[in-house]
Amino acid sequence: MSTPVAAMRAPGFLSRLWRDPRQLSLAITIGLFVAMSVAGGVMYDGFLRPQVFLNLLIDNAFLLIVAVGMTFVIVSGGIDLSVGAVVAFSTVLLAWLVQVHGWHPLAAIPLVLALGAAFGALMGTLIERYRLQPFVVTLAGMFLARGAATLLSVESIGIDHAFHVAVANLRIPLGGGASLSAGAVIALLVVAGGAVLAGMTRFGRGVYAIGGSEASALLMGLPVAATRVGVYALSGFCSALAGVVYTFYMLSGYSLHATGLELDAIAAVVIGGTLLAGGSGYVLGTLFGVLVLGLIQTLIVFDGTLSSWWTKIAIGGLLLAFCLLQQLLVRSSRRRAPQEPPA
Amino acid sequence: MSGAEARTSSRQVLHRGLAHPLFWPLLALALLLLGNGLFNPGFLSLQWRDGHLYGNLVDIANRAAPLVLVSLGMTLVIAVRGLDISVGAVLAIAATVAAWTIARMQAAGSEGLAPLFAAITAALGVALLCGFWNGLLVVKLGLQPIIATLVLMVAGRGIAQLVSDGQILTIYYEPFAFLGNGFLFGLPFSLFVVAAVFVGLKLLLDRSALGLFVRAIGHNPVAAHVAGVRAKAITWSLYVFCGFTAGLAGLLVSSNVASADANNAGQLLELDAILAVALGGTALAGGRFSLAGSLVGALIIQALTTTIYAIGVPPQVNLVVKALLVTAVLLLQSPEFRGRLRARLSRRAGGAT
Amino acid sequence: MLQARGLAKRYGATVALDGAGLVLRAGEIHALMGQNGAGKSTLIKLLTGVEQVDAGTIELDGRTIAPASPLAAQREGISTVYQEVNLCPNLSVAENLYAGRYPRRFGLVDWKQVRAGARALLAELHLDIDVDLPLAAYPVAVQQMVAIARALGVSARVLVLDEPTSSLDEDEVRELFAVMRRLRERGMAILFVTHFLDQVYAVSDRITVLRNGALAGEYLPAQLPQAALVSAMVGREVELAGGRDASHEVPVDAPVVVEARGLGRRGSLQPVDLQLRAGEVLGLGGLLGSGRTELARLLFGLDRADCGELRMEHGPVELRHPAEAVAHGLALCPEERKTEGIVAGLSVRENIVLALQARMGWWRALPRARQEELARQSVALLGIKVADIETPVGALSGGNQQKVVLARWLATQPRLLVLDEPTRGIDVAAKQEIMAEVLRLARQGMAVLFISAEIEELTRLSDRIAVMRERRKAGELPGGSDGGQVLALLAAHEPAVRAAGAAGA
Amino acid sequence: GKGGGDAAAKADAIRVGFSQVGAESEWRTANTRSVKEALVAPEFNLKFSDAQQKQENQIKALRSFIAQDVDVIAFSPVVESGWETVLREAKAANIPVVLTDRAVDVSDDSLYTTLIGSDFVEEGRRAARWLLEDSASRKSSGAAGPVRIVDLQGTVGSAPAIDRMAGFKEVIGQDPRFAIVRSQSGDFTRAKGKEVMEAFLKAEGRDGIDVLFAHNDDMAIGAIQAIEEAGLKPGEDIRIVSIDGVRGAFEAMKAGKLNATVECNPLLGPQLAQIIRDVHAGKPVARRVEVEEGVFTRDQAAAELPNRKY
Ligand SMILES: Nc1ncnc2c1ncn2[C@@H]1O[C@H](COP(=O)(O)OP(=O)(O)OP(=O)(O)O)[C@@H](O)[C@H]1O
Ligand SMILES: Nc1ncnc2c1ncn2[C@@H]1O[C@H](COP(=O)(O)OP(=O)(O)OP(=O)(O)O)[C@@H](O)[C@H]1O
Ligand SMILES: [Mg+2]
Ligand SMILES: [Mg+2]
Repeated sequence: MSTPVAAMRAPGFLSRLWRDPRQLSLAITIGLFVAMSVAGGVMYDGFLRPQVFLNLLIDNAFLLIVAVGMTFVIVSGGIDLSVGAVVAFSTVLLAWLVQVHGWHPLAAIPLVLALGAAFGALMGTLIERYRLQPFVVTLAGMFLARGAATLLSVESIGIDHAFHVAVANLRIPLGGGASLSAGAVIALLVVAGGAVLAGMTRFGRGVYAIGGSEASALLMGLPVAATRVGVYALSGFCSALAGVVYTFYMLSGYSLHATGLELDAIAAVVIGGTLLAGGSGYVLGTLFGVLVLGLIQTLIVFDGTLSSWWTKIAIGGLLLAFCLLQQLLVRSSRRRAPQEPPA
Repeated sequence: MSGAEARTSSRQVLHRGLAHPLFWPLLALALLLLGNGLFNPGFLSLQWRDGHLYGNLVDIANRAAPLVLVSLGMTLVIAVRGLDISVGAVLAIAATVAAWTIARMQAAGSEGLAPLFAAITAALGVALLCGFWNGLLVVKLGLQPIIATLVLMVAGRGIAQLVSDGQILTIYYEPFAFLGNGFLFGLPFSLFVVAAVFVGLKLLLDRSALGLFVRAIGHNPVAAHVAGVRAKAITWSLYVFCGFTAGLAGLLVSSNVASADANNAGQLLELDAILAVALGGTALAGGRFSLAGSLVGALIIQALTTTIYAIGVPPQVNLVVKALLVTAVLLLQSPEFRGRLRARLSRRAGGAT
Repeated sequence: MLQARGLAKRYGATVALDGAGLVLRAGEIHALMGQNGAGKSTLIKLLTGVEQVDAGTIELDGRTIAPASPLAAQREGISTVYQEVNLCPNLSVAENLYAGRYPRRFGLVDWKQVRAGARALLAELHLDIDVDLPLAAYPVAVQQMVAIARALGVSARVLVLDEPTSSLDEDEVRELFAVMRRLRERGMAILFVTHFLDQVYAVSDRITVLRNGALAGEYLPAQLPQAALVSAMVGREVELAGGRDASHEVPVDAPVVVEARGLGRRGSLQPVDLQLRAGEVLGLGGLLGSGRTELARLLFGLDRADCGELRMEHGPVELRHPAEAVAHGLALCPEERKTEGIVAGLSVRENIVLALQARMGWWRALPRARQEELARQSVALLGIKVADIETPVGALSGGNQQKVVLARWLATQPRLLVLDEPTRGIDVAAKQEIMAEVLRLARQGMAVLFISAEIEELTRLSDRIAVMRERRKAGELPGGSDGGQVLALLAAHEPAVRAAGAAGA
Repeated sequence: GKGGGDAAAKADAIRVGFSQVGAESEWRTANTRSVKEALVAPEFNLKFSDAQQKQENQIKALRSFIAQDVDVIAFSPVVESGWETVLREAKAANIPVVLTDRAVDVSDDSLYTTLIGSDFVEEGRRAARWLLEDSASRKSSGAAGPVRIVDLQGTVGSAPAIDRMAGFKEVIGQDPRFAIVRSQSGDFTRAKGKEVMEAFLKAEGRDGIDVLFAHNDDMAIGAIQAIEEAGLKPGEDIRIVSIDGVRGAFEAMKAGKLNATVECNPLLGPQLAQIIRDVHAGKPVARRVEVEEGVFTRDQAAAELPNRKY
């Protein structure tokens, strides 16, 4: 074969990163996150304190968990709009069981998690079996879950079970006065688990295959139907888990919790470099997508001078600036790369 | 013999009707309305009152008008593999700009119809600009549609509130009220707006080659590009058009309640619009689309809402009812579901005999 | 070993198969032949569980089987390469080779072993590429090789290959055949489909011919001359060969339609000079990856040149978009049919009028009657096998899809027609008719740039031959040159990797 | 920037972190404006944060305030429960917390210093009491059967919607002459208020509704349009009472289309500023500070309208 073929052999990680657009964009995302943090540090006092960054994890733990589940769904070529509602339903159900019916949280949590997974699996089954569009099925799921939450309780239910309060107030000290909450630790574990699941298991790789080409996945003999249902079940499970973490965060169950969370989760996943069309993305990217969203909010709070409407405009503007820089950097570096794969 | 012939031909007609993509959405709509009529006999009645038609059906059509408009724009954007989740914000911007313009013109002492035309021009102009912006981000800068339009969705309401200074702008100007509240030949004027846009669009897509190009781009953008279709320009203009429909909807909404609420106008409109598009049989992955389907889809959604109000369920049950009805409509439309249902029914019937 | 009888399959109104059958014995290479749309791929889909039979039986080792899914077929020991490359473009090459049967350690995928295994598998085909890059980064030919490697990797008893060689170069084909022969020695039964008669004779032990969805006969290659094989496929006497009228000379004063001066693009093509006159067929030869496709894309404005200029009759032109190329009367029948050619969701009619309509602009639509007329003409002219011009192109057989793409460009009546491997997957008889038609159009004043991997085809049809090597133009040969001369140009400087591979074969 | 000329002036300013719910209504906007106008430099250094109507955003903002080590935290809680953890963190950091607008539900009362604001339940009660009085004075008209009330609720699950409903029912429920015949959410917006009222009118018929109780003025304004379009006279054929007391409501009352509005005063900025001063200076403050509010009716509207700032 001719010389270009020889050039296509990648000797090391760096050159592979350079050529593989997916890993490259992940690196760029991380780089931009760091740059944005430094900019914040220059502009605002106390911005670079470790606790500020730990707060990103503490305050976004539930979003992170939901986004990990969402990453699988989006990589498989689908979408799950029900996540925010499932979070809300889980908080209400958990609070209702604990407060109204006197269950021990440790008994209620497994039930909540199982219900979340089952609900996801149900939506997955509808999508798979009846060829319905994920967008509308999960939209109906969103109505249903939030509706069910309001049916259980219209009002916010505070949780004061000793166990729950203890977990909520648990802070894992990391030295220097900085600490991490239990929810954040769970979220990090979910990220790690998600990364392993996506990268190292048959299920995970099946998800990528389906997202790349469902027809091919079928012809390759992959269990497409089971994987698809599994993806939505996983997302439902993650949402329920996020609901549980949410109750540790808020000590309450409320049907209006986590409104609009689905969009935040989708945005985080996409900012993290996952293609909405499916087939490509990293769980680690999602972690940074969530952190970027959190950082934008933190920047705005630290500024503290913006009116309500300028807040919205600033969020949009920062989001745009981030995505544009990401896009431009990825593009230009790909142009500089030795051989562009045919588009 | 002629009887048999008539029977076969009528069966053929039936078959063709069943195969028509609009059949199932229409059936869903009809069932909804009929169900309402059974529960509540007054529901389907129409009266002539004060020189115009009055009744729930008129309300449904009238209320659905903004959603229909936005769904039409959304249909085309989705047909070329795009998505526009900023429509609600664009609607709010257009509504606010219209109210603001009128207030300004009035303050400057302008009278007659001048404020009306100024408001329409300004609102639609801004809406077109919003669409242009979305197209720029998607087509030129290559952002994923959902993120590109998320920017305007988030920032758009901020911009609208900036214009209105956070107030709900009330419009004290009669001519403007005609757009969303007036009646022409006894029917709400907004229906004529919707009809004009729908018919115009349909003619444009069917009579020119645009429809072919849109479908080609949606099915395979690369192949369309290679074939010489100006895929990017077309995609871009469809985003502009989607912005335009959202602006038009903004005019109708603000005119209807004679005020512009930057924060709440068009809240969650994007979800309803996408739902309408999907209910109408358009593939969300692009390519296959149906304008008439989206129109019916939007009517289904509004009929659902009105149904919920009419049957008087407690508000906390609204969402559950809506979820169940939407799921039922979806299943009804799924050929796989009908196939399985038929198989099960015939098995049971077979077992019985 | 594998026996199929009386198979029938219909898709709606189309009868794809009716009374097809096949007997496949252990340790043989069996060629499945037939015209485009004869039902070869459908037969294979039935054997491998992609589709279910309407009627007929399939027996494996005397046992009736009815594979319900590709997975079930794989479990029965049938390994398949489908006609359209059916791998996941987003996954790495290594993953595509191992998806569904990853080696695992502690329940997790063992990537080390996957990579090593992938390299070993590809090495069997003498393919040395980075297995960690996504499949989409490679041209179709490589993807095809990967698909074959995947099928080989499954320890199967029956190997089914649907047009595996359509996008391969002669070298690759040789590698593949070597592997197939080795497998045959091990007692594997191999069924393969191709439209290249030489290949059939080179490797197969037995030939089954399908015609119009029915079994036309089973033959031994030694007893069946090429002409008879073609007749069996077509169902009537067909005269082979033909081609360029050797005495034909393109007039020196024929207007230059297109001229490239130092046209190039950093990283993909060194500056190239090229001239095409009206009425001329210029062949473009070269090995896989030599830059022919890149040149075609530059000429058509699909990629932007960053040096040199392109001149047409009325002076220099700058092409920023295919639409401008189309407006200038250029046409490109692209190499990658599935991604760049057909619009699978649109009907045959719509696909055929697409480029013409694009040239006319979006405002003036071709009248429906004219569209139908055009589509019907094309269907008749190119022998596209389709019941109704409103059928979605995705439902056509591979070869017929290719014909539709060709028809699309012929409909624009271009000044310059660039054909990048246009006859891939098209049966012998149709190929001949199509090339005759192209020659006829050329004689009426159209210029043709004809890219082909088949040297024989190039020499037979071209008035002049340009040869590409390592992303630059290696030279030009006058009409009537023979294959040896082309090979000489191609072979200069053959890199070591390939040479070693060829020696091993 | 970190430095800057005003740094010196700001050095001894009281650093206040204020977390607002959002800008979802005119009432809220007026509230924000009042707070911002009261907490100005050089005396205060205000960190303002808008939560876009989400509790989790408020909590994030509070955490940020704690990380920035502000002197006083003030916020309008979206809902009552869910504040325990973050308030504990504030307490641990020794930052006093002032609630505006409504209370929170915590096990430990020392988690916040004081509450300044209105009482949604009481507003509901006031609306009901006005209705009782109004019907008493109209008794002469002598309609047969119970007074039929329709209820336009706020966003399902939102605190004002729940509390105003509760207060209203508490008073109305004691009187058998009244019946709430329909109740539906209008999401606190004019457009929804109008849409739901249209449906009510169709479902109950023109004569089926005597009174409309709207959980805020905006829904009432929308409903008024629906009533007019149905050919009825708002304020006469259907009596209307709503809550908030925004400018639009006074205009409607002046035009005779709205009967009464229960004021819910958003202008608590000056009172808040005073409390913050006291808290910062370590002076004792009352656990609960009421805001002045009243009920306005049609006859007061014309006089009051010019005084309305929002
Ligand atoms: N999914 C489908 N829907 C409708 N018709 C189909 C479908 N698949 C195949 N056909 C029809 O079945 C016939 C046989 O197709 P098949 O793909 O088996 O041909 P083939 O022999 O493989 O041809 P080629 O050499 O071009 O690949 C064709 O007429 C084709 O149009
Ligand atoms: N066998 C191969 N292995 C690895 N990379 C290859 C191989 N063949 C081609 N490529 C790469 O694919 C890209 C496209 O090559 P291109 O298609 O232009 O070549 P070509 O001359 O048109 O060959 P052909 O059309 O026969 O595939 C180039 O980047 C080339 O390096
Ligand atoms: Mg085939
Ligand atoms: Mg090529």
